[in-house]
Amino acid sequence: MDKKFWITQEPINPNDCIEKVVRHEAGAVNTFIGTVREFTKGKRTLFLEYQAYIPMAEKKLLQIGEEIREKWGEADTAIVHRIGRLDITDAAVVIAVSTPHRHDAFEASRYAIERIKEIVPIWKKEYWEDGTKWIGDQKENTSYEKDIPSEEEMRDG
Amino acid sequence: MDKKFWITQEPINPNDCIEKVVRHEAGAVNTFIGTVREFTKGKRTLFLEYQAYIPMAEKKLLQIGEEIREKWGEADTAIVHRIGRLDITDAAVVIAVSTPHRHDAFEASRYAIERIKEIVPIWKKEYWEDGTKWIGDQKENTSYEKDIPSEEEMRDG
Amino acid sequence: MVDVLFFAELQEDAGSDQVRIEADGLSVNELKTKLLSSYELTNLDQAMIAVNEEYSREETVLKSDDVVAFIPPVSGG
Amino acid sequence: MVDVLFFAELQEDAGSDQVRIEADGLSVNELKTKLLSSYELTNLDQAMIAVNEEYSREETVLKSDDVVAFIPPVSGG
Repeated sequence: MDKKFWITQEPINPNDCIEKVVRHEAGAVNTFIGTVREFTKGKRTLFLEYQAYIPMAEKKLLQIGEEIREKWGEADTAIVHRIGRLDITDAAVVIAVSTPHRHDAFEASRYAIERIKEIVPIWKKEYWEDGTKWIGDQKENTSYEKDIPSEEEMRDG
Repeated sequence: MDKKFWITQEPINPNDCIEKVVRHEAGAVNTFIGTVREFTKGKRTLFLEYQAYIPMAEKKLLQIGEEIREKWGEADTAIVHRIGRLDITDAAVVIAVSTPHRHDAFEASRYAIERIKEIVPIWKKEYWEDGTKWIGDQKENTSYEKDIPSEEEMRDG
Repeated sequence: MVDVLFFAELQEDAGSDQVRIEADGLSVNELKTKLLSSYELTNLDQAMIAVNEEYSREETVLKSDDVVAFIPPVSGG
Repeated sequence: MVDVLFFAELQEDAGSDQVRIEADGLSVNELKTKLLSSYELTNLDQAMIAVNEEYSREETVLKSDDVVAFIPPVSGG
């Protein structure tokens, strides 16, 4: 796997990302892992299904890496997002950013996950005990049934 | 390895930390990895030697985990620090913090590395091309010239 | 003819992940009107548009073999 | 008798990582004075003190078999 920004159907090993950014110039690597949480506001998730517009999603992940390089000159980034069925505790996304100094690694990693939630064409479908729903809408509040957690709550993983 | 806060002489696999904090309640894991950087302000490091007051260092790492639990109630933390000789790009420290929501994971992980540099009895000796030096300042600003904060100040840090 | 891609909820509403449709010379906005005459796509207006894998404006005029993707609000991460 | 532990630069200065010394009833500060009469420990005053693996004050009075560690400014991470 030569790509540093990719979509996969397979379980993610965080080291696959980390190893791509470790280098002589770096003193810090920040890794963010988004995992499938079982409960959101008391509502139980059984599993998730992620779908992606794969070629565009990989382009947008690469774009985020380029944005990070522009903002934090010496940062190196790798991002993988998994699609398909994910069970509780599975990693959906792994971001690794290496920088010479630790402050930038935290900032850039944080930036990456926020940007993923803004521009990367990937969608999550929740399978609850009592139904399913494609989650979406980060700019507006779409109204769902009252017992479904708000979009912001769902996205804040 | 049952401990969640430990000192090791062996190479660290980040997954050893990550696996200890992944759980059903968590939607986010932030991992910080401190690696051995080759160049610092143009000065070339050949390798490092870390020394620890092992039993106290493990106690202080555990204390940091407890502080995080107090500040971010649902956070779960694991920290490992390596000692002995470390080569360029080797991981010296790995911190993993899982939380229900990502904001807390970033904040708590950042807190952990700052606290390690304040209160955990671990020392780094630099082996440069032209000499060696025990590094003495936890914030990497000065070396030994700085006043030592009291333990109380450090706890409030 | 252009290729139109649907994802997530839109894909389920359209009953298909991809359709090929005559839209050469139309704007994205005109394509949307055309699609809405054939499909029940409740949330089409909330989707962003990508033409050939780049986000595009509704005014973008399509040419033959363009790939138009409707991107419902994303929820990766 | 108490055990005294040295680390990092202090260990190299002392030429030893551990010494056992008569200091029962002395304060940590008095122990430091005693050590400085025997060892060339340039940066002893910049070290924090741990007694039995907890940071302690210079006024702490030592008892038999206490373990006193001098903690130079730390540099882990």
